Amino acid sequence: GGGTETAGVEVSDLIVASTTSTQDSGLFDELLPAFEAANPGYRVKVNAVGTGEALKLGEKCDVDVVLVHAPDSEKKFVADGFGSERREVMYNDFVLVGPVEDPAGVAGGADAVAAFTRIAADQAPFVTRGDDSGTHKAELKLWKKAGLESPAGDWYRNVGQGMGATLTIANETGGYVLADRGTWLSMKENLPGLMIMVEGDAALFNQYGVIPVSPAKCPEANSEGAVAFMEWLVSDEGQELIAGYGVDRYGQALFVPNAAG
Amino acid sequence: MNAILEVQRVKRRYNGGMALAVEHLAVRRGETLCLMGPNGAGKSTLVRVLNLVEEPDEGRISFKGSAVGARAGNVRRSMAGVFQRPYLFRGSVADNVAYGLRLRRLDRREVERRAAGTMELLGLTALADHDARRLSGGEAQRVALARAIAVRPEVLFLDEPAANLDPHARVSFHADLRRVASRDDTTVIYVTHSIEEALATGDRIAIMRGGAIRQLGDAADVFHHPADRFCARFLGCENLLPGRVRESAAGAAMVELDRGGRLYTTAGRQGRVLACIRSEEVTLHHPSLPGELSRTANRLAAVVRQVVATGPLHEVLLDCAGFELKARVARPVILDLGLEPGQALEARFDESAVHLVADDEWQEPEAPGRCSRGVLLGEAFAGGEVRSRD
Amino acid sequence: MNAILEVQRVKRRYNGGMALAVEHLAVRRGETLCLMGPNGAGKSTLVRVLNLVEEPDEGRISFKGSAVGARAGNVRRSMAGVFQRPYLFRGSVADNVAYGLRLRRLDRREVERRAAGTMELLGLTALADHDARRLSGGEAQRVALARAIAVRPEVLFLDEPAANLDPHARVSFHADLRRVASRDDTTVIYVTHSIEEALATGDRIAIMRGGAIRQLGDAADVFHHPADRFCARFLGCENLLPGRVRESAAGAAMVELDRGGRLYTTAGRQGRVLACIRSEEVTLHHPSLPGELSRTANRLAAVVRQVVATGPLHEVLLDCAGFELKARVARPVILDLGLEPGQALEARFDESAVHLVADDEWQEPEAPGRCSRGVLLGEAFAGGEVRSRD
Amino acid sequence: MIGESIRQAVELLLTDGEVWSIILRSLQVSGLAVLFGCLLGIPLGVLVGIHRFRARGAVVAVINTGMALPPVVVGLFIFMLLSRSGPFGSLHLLYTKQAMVAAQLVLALPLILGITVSGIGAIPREVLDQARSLGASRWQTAMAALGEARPMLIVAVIAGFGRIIAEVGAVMIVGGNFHGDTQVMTTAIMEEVRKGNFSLALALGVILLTIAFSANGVMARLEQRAMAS
Amino acid sequence: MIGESIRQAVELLLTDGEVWSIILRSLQVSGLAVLFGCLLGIPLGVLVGIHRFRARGAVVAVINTGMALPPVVVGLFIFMLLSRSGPFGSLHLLYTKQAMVAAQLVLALPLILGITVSGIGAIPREVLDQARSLGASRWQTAMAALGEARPMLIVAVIAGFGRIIAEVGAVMIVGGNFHGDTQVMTTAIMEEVRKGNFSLALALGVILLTIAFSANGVMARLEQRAMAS
Ligand SMILES: Nc1ncnc2c1ncn2[C@@H]1O[C@H](COP(=O)(O)OP(=O)(O)OP(=O)(O)O)[C@@H](O)[C@H]1O
Ligand SMILES: Nc1ncnc2c1ncn2[C@@H]1O[C@H](COP(=O)(O)OP(=O)(O)OP(=O)(O)O)[C@@H](O)[C@H]1O
Ligand SMILES: [Mg+2]
Ligand SMILES: [Mg+2]
Repeated sequence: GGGTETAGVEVSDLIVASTTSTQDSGLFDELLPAFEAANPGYRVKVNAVGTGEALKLGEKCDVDVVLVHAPDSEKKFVADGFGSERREVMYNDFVLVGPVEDPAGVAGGADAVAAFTRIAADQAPFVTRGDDSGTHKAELKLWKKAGLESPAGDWYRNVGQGMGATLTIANETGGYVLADRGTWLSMKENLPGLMIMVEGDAALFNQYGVIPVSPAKCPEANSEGAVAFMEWLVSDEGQELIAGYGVDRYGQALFVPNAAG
Repeated sequence: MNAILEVQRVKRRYNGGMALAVEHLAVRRGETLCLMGPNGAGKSTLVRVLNLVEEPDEGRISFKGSAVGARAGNVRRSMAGVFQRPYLFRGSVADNVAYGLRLRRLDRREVERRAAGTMELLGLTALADHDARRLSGGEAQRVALARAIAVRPEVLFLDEPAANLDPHARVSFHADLRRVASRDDTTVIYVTHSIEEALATGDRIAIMRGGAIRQLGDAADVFHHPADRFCARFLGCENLLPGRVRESAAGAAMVELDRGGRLYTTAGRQGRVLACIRSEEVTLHHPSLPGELSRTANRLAAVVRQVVATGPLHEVLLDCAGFELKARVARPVILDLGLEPGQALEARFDESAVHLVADDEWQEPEAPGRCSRGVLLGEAFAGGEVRSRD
Repeated sequence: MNAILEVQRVKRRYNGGMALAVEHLAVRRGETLCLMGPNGAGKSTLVRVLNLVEEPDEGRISFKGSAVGARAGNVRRSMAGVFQRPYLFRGSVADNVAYGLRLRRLDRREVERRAAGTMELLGLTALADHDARRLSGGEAQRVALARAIAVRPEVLFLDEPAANLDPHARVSFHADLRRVASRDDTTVIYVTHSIEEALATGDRIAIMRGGAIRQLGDAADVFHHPADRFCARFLGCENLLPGRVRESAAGAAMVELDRGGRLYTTAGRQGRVLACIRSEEVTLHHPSLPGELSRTANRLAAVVRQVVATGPLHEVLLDCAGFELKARVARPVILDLGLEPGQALEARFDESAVHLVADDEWQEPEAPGRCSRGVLLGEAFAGGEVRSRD
Repeated sequence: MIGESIRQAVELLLTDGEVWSIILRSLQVSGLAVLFGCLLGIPLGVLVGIHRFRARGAVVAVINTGMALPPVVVGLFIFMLLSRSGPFGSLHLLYTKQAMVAAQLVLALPLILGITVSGIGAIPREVLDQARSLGASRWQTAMAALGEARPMLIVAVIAGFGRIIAEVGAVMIVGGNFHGDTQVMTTAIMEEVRKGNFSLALALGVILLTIAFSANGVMARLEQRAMAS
Repeated sequence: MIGESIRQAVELLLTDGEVWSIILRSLQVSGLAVLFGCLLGIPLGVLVGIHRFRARGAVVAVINTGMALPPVVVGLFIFMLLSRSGPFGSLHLLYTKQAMVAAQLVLALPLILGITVSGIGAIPREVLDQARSLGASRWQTAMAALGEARPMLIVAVIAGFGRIIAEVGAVMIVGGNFHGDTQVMTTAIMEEVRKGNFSLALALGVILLTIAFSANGVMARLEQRAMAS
């Protein structure tokens, strides 16, 4: 990106493509000022888009670094040469949310696959994001484990939208939905018809990764900044900030840093 | 009372100017009433008010004896108007002519029959399929006329309907109008600037000025007996001679002109007057032999000052020792007398040709507001008259 | 050649109809050329073509000797036009009058000065600030005139400019036009339906029909010597008597009328003719005593059939044993003769009052295409003439 | 890029039946919305255009402001009305085509109204007087005005239609983009963009424009026929 | 619901400085776009409106179709042009206000053009002839037409402005909604909707409409002054 001179320091823009869930959870509002304070040479701009779109923007060299949660796609992104390297940053978990009436009777369980099986068997309404996002991909994996290659039918509603919109639709239509905990927590207030059905299953693990775009593919990209951003995220400072985020607002951390692991 | 339309104390102001201020006007059923007057006199405004297209600021309008209020919509069905600048709707000539009929929800056949008949009448048949917006001026005017006439209204408003018609079309339109109007007993309000047209079509003539009606009466009467200086001048009376009535008997009087000379007239009036003599009433003769017999009381010795050919008639300017007199004579007279400037001759006119109006020269009431423009305009043309007095 | 504007073989078709087909027309520098003709004759179309507002389909237009092509834009600067239905732009009267001046990028002061002067001339000063879209018909027409005159064009186009003016405004406009045109040596193309107007303003008159120019000549000459039956009828010649020239000497001839009777004329022509006598050329007299002296060669014994008052003049229909004759006489004549239907008298007219045109009655060429309407219309009015022949 | 999109668009149309049903749904929803928009907007617009009443300036200002209604806000507003917890929740209209039509109607209306109002305002006042003078009732006078302002009305309808056939914010929120049920062209495009399938999104855009082009063509044809008759 | 939003809107305006800078940015971007839209669209519209050329029908059809351009597609298209890997990538215009202006220009243009064309088409042909007959050059004739079609031009501008001040699809893609940099009212609303802060989103919507209302008011005032002079 272009640079500007401020107080003697060359400041350059660093564009991050992230998923809407990361941005909308408010995490960046906490992280970015700290990063910019530590690295006065960069000014970070966040483009919050769909996961697929974020990776596409990376492919086209229109962003410098991507922060998404779709490990398989991320690995392919690096393998195809679009990203220089992938570092794991943090995870949170998915929760299976459903209508308080719980028509499929899956509330309180700890086995996500079992719950999915029940829902499919009962043909209880299920709302899927269907947008190739990390959440969508995780959901598809769960269906696969539950024995459905590609779920279909009236009960399985593909809405092709973001997490927030999908949760809203589930709330309105009384459907089950797989959501990331961050979005769920931030929107819970507005979703009186929904409650958590299943949580804590290892299968609901949601890993976030950071990938600077490949300087070879994208010579114009702010690779230095991208690497600095990645390094800072996995640094102790970054990891600590992530660990603390959301405690004061939701009573629990939204993300668990796991760069070391 | 036989009035089909009546207005009382009707006023219409525009931006403070008074465009219309008619104390009272009763339009008689079946008559043709011609409105005349200078530009801006309020003729079109009066027509629009009568046509219920424009609401007056004040005053009362009644149709067949009952006030037109909320019923305006119904009453309007009995009317049709041709505006001064008619607006033809998008579509063909036939569409336009049929418009009013369609409004009245006549059945399709009847609409077609009547539209075709009216187009025939006005020589529009060949133009039926033409785009109404792409006609010549006269053609457009005829379409507007046909559109209004087609509905056979009880009251027909025509605002300078013949202004763009060629002379033949105009004559034939007048004939058609008379025929149609008498057939359907149509009341017609006809605005025109042409006294010939007014006399050819009108039963009565109203002369307007500054929004008010200055004179109203039977057509011929208004023409021959204008009510005042303004009407006389407006109706094309070119000789206006100020004087004072000296002797006056029943139906006869002698006027002593301010500039010398005396006139005899059958008109009865007292005091200061303006003697009005239409220029075509003046005949020219070789100076009469003393004692020669003639029924004509008024004989003035005159010298020809100027002869101007103005088409069918020639305008002869005469010097009558003290004042100027204008005569309009046909070419044969010119030929016969061998008329040329400087020639001495005798100008004669009948006693009945001298009409007297009060000489309002010095107390002419200033018309209020906008009307002053009417005055201004009138004055602008006074040039001709001033000439005739110096 | 002194032509400022010249058209050659100009044609304009609309939807297949021929609106204009002028073989040749040269407008002389400084002249006032009046265009006359029935509705739809192509007058406005010719004006628009000359004004470079409308492209002809064919033909050549030259301005001051050189063809107008891509230069139309420049040439247009030398022109200004008042359309038959003038369009006033949004804004005040003053804005409109100043429009053409602003186009020419005159400086602000000059624009104001000239606009004010022109408004003064046309009696518009009091209206200067009025909304141009809310004027009376005559006021609007005056604004359009002022707008065109203000630019002092070399060529001024006026398409029925006085149609909505009151009689006084019209007379004063004619005077102003003559003054302005001679001051600036302006060439004026003036369309009108009124022969009086044409004679009052025009140096030459062109009579159009079916898109073509039927007659072109000096104003008085066209008036007195129409080229053919159509022009004669169009110019208001009411007595058209078919006959055959019997004796013919230099500048004099005797015509034997088909319906009986003979006429003497100073016009020279052979064979079948139509004798044209304007109704105002006919004078009425008591039957002449045998042997009475008179310079008049044509004296016809006649019986009054009808007398109609048509304003200044009265129309007298006469029965001349075989044919009808119409005379227009002033009221004094009526009074003098005590005219009434059935009365026998003598109708006289001078030899010079009889104009002869070829009798094209039976070989009248059918005008092509759209022009047929002109014929239709003409025929529609022939009623009056037919009457005079039965 | 465009060429590729066109190729892909043709391919989609030839091979993907789902695309056709999405197209039909788009036309159905936006067509209905614009139809209602005309039924409401044109008479109202003629009324406001013809009459000179006191609050006219304010009404016109409100209409004009309506042209700036963000689709998302309209969607949200309708959503809140139709939501289970909203005042009309019991009607179960959320995520139905009816709701989408309603939202698009709100978006199309100001445009149709606004253009109609000034179209009517632009015709000469003589039209009204001339119609009245020939005996036209109020309604017939309005019809005369309408007839004269026809070309402007066509643009009003086309602009209204254009706005809603192209909008995504409102239908996404109130329709939910349910595949096979409430998904329309624009929500499908949006979805593909989110997925990063840019060229597919462009291909769908090309198809949408083709629809709009044809719809406008049909409208122009109808108008011409109406003019001719 | 509306009352609450208005209350919240007022509160935002009073307490949140960021809202003001977002408002300014919206006005700046959409104002510039509509300005360029007018500079381009009005002369072009007058040209197409005045002249009767062979391809006119096709041109008008294309313009009308342009009214149905989905903002997302326009955004995507501009994105692909300005993308680092696109033809104009070297200009580094992606995610700048310039790019947003460009995208909105594309969206506003057909509306401004289309309404201008039919506005000009609706004035009587006599206007042109009358101007020419008085000696107007081509340019002056066009200006005369423009003057007579003024009320329609105002609607053209208002409709164009309304469309883009309210649109989110294009600016979201080409601007990126960078906080403090390319975020405008509509992208801010979108973000709040995504977060489920519906009432905050509505409050921002109320503010947006208030801006539009004021902007239209200013335009109407300017127009009146122009008319009076
Ligand atoms: N709508 C209007 N707004 C403002 N003034 C108007 C309006 N209509 C007419 N006037 C004014 O009212 C006066 C009377 O107009 P009107 O049209 O009745 O005159 P008129 O007698 O028909 O004149 P003309 O012979 O020129 O047609 C004129 O001075 C005119 O300028
Ligand atoms: N734009 C047009 N489209 C189609 N026909 C036209 C157009 N303009 C004129 N015409 C036709 O061409 C013929 C000549 O029209 P023009 O206006 O020149 O007649 P005019 O002599 O001025 O008649 P008027 O005395 O009625 O004004 C008419 O029959 C008219 O219908
Ligand atoms: Mg009038
Ligand atoms: Mg004409």
